[in-house]
Amino acid sequence: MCAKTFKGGIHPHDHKHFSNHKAIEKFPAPEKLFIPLIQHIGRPAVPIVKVGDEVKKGQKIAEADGFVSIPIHSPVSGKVTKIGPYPHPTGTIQHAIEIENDGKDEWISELQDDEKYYSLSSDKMKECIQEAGICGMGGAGFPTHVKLSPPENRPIDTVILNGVECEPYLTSDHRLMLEHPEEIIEGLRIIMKVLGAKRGYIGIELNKKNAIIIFKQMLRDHKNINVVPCKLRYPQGAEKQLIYAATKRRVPAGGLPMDVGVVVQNVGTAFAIYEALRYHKPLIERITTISGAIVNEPKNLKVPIGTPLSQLLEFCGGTSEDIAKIISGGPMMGFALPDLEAPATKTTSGFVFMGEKEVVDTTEAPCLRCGRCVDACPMNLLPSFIADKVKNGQYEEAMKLGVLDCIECGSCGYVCPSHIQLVQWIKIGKIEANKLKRQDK
Amino acid sequence: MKDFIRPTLVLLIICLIAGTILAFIYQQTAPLIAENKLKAEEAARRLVLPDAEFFKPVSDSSDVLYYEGYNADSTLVGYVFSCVQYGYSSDVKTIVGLTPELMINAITVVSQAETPGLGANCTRDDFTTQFAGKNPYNIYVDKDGGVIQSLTGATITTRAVTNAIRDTFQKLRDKL
Amino acid sequence: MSLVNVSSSPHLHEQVNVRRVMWTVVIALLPALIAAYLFFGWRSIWITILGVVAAVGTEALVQFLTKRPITISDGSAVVTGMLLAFNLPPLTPWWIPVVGSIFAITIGKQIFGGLGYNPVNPALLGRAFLMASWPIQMTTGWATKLANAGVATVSGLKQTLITGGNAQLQNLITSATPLNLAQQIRGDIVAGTAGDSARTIFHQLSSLDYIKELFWGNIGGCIGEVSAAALILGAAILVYKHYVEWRIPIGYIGTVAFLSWMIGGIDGLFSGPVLFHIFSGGLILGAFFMATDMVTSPVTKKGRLIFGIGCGLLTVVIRTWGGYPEGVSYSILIMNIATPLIDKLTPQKTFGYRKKSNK
Amino acid sequence: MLLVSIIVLSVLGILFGIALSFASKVFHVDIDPKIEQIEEALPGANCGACGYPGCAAYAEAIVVSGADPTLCAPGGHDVAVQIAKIFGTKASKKERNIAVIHCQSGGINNTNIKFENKGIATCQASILLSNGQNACTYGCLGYNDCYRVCPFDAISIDENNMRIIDEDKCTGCGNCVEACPRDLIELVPISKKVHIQCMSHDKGKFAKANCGNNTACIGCGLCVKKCPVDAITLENNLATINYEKCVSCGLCATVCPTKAIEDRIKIRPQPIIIEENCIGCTICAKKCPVDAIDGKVKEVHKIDELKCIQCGICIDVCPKKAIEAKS
Amino acid sequence: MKAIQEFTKGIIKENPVFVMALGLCPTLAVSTSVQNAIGMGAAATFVLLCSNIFISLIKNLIPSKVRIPCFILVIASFVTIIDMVMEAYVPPLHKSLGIFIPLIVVNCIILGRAEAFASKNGVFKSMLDGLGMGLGFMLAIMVIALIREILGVGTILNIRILPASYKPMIAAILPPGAFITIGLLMGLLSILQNKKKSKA
Amino acid sequence: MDFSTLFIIIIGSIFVNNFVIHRFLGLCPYIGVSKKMDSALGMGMAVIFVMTMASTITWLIYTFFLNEATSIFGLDLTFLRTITFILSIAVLVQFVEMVIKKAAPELYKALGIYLPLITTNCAVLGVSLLNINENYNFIESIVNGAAAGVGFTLVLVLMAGIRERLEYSKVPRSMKGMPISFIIAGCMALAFLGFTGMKF
Repeated sequence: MCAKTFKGGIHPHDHKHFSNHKAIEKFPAPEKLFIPLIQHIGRPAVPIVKVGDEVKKGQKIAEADGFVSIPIHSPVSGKVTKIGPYPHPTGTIQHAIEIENDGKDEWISELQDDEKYYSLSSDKMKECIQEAGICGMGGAGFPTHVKLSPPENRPIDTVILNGVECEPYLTSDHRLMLEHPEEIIEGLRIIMKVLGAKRGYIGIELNKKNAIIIFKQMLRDHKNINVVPCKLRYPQGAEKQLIYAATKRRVPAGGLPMDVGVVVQNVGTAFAIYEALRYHKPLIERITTISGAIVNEPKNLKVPIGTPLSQLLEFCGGTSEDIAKIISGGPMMGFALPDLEAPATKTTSGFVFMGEKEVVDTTEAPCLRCGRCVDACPMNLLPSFIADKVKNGQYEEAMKLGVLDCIECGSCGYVCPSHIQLVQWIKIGKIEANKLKRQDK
Repeated sequence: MKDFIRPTLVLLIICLIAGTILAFIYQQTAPLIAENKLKAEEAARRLVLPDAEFFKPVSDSSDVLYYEGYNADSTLVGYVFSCVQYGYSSDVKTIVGLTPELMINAITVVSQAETPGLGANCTRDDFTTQFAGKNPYNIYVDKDGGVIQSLTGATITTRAVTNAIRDTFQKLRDKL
Repeated sequence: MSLVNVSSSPHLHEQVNVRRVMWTVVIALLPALIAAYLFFGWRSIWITILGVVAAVGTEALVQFLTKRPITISDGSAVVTGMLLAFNLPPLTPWWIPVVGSIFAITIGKQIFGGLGYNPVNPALLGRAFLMASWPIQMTTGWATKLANAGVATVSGLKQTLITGGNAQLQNLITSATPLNLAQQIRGDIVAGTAGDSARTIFHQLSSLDYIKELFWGNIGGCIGEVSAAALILGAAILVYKHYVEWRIPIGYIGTVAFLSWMIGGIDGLFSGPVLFHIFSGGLILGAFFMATDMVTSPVTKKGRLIFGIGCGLLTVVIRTWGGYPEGVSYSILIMNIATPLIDKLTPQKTFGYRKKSNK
Repeated sequence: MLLVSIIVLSVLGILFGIALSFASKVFHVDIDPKIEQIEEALPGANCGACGYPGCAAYAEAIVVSGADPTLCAPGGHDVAVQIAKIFGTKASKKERNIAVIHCQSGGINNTNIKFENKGIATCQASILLSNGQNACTYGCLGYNDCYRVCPFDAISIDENNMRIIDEDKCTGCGNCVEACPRDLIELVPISKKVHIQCMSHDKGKFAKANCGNNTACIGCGLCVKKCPVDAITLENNLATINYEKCVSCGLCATVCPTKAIEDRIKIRPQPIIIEENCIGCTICAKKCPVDAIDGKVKEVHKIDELKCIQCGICIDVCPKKAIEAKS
Repeated sequence: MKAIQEFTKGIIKENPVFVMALGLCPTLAVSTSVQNAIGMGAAATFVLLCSNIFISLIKNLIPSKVRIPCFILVIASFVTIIDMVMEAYVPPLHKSLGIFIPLIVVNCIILGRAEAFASKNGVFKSMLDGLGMGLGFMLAIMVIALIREILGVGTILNIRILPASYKPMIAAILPPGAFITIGLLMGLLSILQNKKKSKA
Repeated sequence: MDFSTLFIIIIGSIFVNNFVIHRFLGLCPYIGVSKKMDSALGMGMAVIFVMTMASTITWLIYTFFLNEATSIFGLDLTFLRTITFILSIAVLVQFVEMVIKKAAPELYKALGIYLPLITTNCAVLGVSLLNINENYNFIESIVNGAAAGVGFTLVLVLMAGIRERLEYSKVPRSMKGMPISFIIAGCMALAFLGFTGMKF
């Protein structure tokens, strides 16, 4: 198999054996759900229900606020009990709608089966996707309909489905690809139709050989869609790196994939798009991996959005020892959470639990200037220099060194022998650099 | 116009005063300085040829300058010549005294800027005395198979001194 | 539930830290030390221990006096002490490594704020200081296992000397390191003051027999530079562990090889003894253990290559025209000083960077 | 000899004199007269000790980019004073501001925490991680960003890990105000001595529970009622002092149930009226916030020491300096 | 300020070398031996004294445009005088100080004092200032020379004080030794000052 | 023209006998203007320019006015060399500064602001005097002046690089600033010792 890849990057242990053989289980809707109003990039959705309102499953409970925003639907039927601040899986506090499940599981309107979905016009498709509240499900959560509406001067010829899942521990995309390959391919075809793209790729890392084989078989009839086996290297799943591996095109610094005629979507998104078009089902649940060495029964769960983490962990049999770290998302880019209150959202691909032994000592030693971070950086930046500038408040210098081009993949922090928290420094630098940018304008 | 005159005038006056004073002091010190120079050279010559009372410079067309040393009775007691060669990091200038038999009487290194503690040790007596009594025509450093013990760690300086003496002497020998 | 830890991503980390890197370097240096013991005897180990103890002691003392956390266990002082001792003649007086280590740690490192801030490699600075202060002690005291053999252990070379009957050259050989010998002979040949036997000897330097001896280390030289084989073994550990990246050593050795071949010979251009230059005079030690010192070498990829090439260039220049037979430590020192400049002049192109043309 | 040397030098002198005065005329460039003045004041040795390339460059840097005027090593203090004079002492009579930290909880060591912060130990960085490790999302994070940015060593950290601002050293530059990501630091006129030491907008119960010192403002409003000059308002569960109105009487501090108000005046001297000086203008009586002064017009007034809160307003307002503080 | 303070300030409090970092070139270049240091110190003090006096005398006559050239002229004259005098009367010293005697002209201390002090103050004060600064310079250069000569040669004023078995640290009299010595001395001085401050 | 002589002069002045760290000339700007790489470079360029100009002018003055053998007066006026050299350098610098300021303000911003600092840079006077001492001819003098300037620039820029890097390091408080700069200079001097004894 001739695997593709990019320059730089690292080789962390993938820890996927905990859950990559576990079939997706359906998680029963809990008694109370906390649905954050912001689960995507862009403006938060605006609630259209009041405390005390009865809602049905699939009912729209919050409206998109503008173009770069998506609506939110209720994953259960029940009663709105509160709208207020609540912990968010990004480690912050965000407004959320609290819904008490009445256990009836009543849809607002029963699901249809629209077999002629592919013959819809692309505008109609887009509208449908927008109404279903779909955003990128890989992690960042960019509203999908926005991605599917490139400006006219940016023709898209290629769509890449991201099934790389390079983050250690996470297996949700992997399971999805194994269990729903047809749906994913259909999703990809819809995306390609919407964008008018000629070519499609599905990028899958070599540690998911069974998925690669399945897709190769399924794609025999689709000449314009190819599987791109990718070398095991982190961050293979980062947009720009995946585009380079699949097409050898380089997304310009500060630019978007559409600048080189490419759109990248997560496989989960493709699946959600398919469901939205065929069954008119809004995005109210997703596949989430609960994993970690200390989790008694690591699982891949189909989780209603808004389910608190504590319930998910309970479902997985709790932990065998005290939790030392809770990570929402993968361990390379995910957020450490202070407690188990946060709910799963549309972008939560997994939760990882670590015990005392696995937690990395983060005491910083002085920088040795060894350059390992430079070698590892997939964006070819100088992380240690940027961190040094940020440390000393020289944000303009940091900008000159390209702090805003950082994709925060964490490769530099992973290899640093001095355990310098390069990513956190860079995050600070980004915030300050953006402030400066705004001032200049 | 006034802007031009005043600065110029002030500058001029100061220059005038300075010129006068300097020239005056120069006239006072110049002979002394010249005398010092002569004295220093004389002293160096005397050091390598102590028997001599006075020296007579001998120069010919081949532009090699050497001195003949005479004692009080005006008998020739030896010759003095100076030689120079680039050592490790500077020109090393040596003054050599010869007996009338054309053997080395004594040498002294008068100017050098070699590494302190290494090449600069060539001015020390324990180095220079070993030249006494040697035949300048074929002196070599021990590393080159000769008899001159080289300064520890400073073969290059030793070579500079030795080879300078040899080379210059070889040029001079026919005239003596 | 007890309080959980929260930190920024990434939450995984490679099994690497400063301590591990430094102690690996120490381990990688051990083969060379063993080789030194085999060729020079106990004295070389004794000198090394003195250097290490003095370096570690000084580091602890300075950190204690300046009320900073004492970090001797990270192994960096051990590395400094070892590298310094490795650059000394085996029979040097006992106080040389001690004074050198004290200087290296205080002036070379702690005064700049300790590990990570020193602009030049402390061990090399210590050596340059010793070289300037006690040149005699630093340039004498070579030892070989075969007493008084020096370079002459090579049978062919010995034969040349006997048949050549050149006593002065024999003298020279027994007291010098191979490079010293090469430089002096070459100087004489270029100046035209040496006889044919000198030429023969110079040619012998590139003979396979002699290179073999050089490679295994049966020659006179500093403690650590003696055995190229042992050094390469140690370097292999570092390369395997990814603690050393190829650009500096390869750039360095490659440049030395090319330039010494080009101008290091006596029969005109492109006649120099390449292997002789590579395996002698601590080039391997310098290229893999000292030039690659992380703190004092450039961070950018292009910069590292330039750094290596610069070291090589200076080494050959000093070996060919300079006052010292061996240019490795000075060339690395000089390039250390240029490191910030190199870093500044070789910015990296961000992935996907394009000139603002298509807008 | 004498003559020639004089001539040589004189010729040079004339030549250069003309050249220079000519050049200064022809190549004259207008510059800020202040720069010229400062350049004049500087020693002109162009030694570079200030870090600028020469005196002219330094002078320009002082005027244009506000460089520190005390950098001249050869000129020393005298020159610094001169430069200050050139700038004209803008010594306005406005009162000096100092920084006040509105939190009593010293951060990591004595506040309740939610989790162990293993990230970068600065305040700026810690709020990126789940909004900081304190249970109180308004309180001091305790990583001393303010301490590090203070250019005058005016902030110190005491044994309880509290940051203390040295009123003498603080110049009110505002660096710490900017550095604090929780906006806990405010510049306050130095005469104001009573401060609310809490910024929590949480409801009383939570505020108190989250606060490591149990000294959070619980929004009870007692201080608002007590304040004689209506300087305190209660907004969103938090009492705030309007420093323009505040007279630093310290009454609020006495009633605060959680000791969230700090009164920095430890001993308030009892004011007494010097009877010979009192002209009975009644100003003091009108101004007294607690009506502790009695007296008719043009008669000597009296202070009721039982009522008096020793706020000192009367001392300040008396036009005849007839009221003094008794220690 | 009292007259005595004008004199003493240059020696410690405003020491031209350690505190103001002026006149570094000759300080480092000739401090290889105490003898040289004394010679250079004396020469510089002489020039400083004379130029300070002279400039404070003529300060009102000089137009600002040619101020620097005039001062330099005055200083250069005195430097040339001391140069010739030294060559005439102490030739060995003159030889070992070499190029650094004419270079006194560009010693920042002298021009600096002329500009900063003599051109603004009276004759007497300027004289004291010049003398103080000169002595401060001499003191500094001597301290450095003392350290370098003892370590680098083992002697003081060519008198051996360390035992002959002492192997002189030659680096001390080479350029690196000069830089490191003055660096460490400055550091030491600032430690002392910090201590003094924290006590006060 | 003997190119190898010129080559040796160039290498000698840049590396082997570097003006700053071997001859101790121009230390004040070396320590003072080495905080930032940009200003170091500007300063260096200005020094190269002035040194070359000064070498030219002083050589002419010396040859045609002062040296007995070649002078138009036929008199030995060498004792005037210090005063004439420094005067012409000072005036030259001031003149050039004024011209650039008027004629090319952009250039002035980049380069000219460093000019006044150069008057008292002893490296400039030093190179003029050394040219005379070494008996360089006209071309050699100019080349030597330029090379010395390049050598100065080189170490200045290298120094600035290291100092920029060290700006936020954990250098002990008492060593910060000047003292550590001297230590760095010492390290550079030790490294540059590698060039000593270079022969071609």
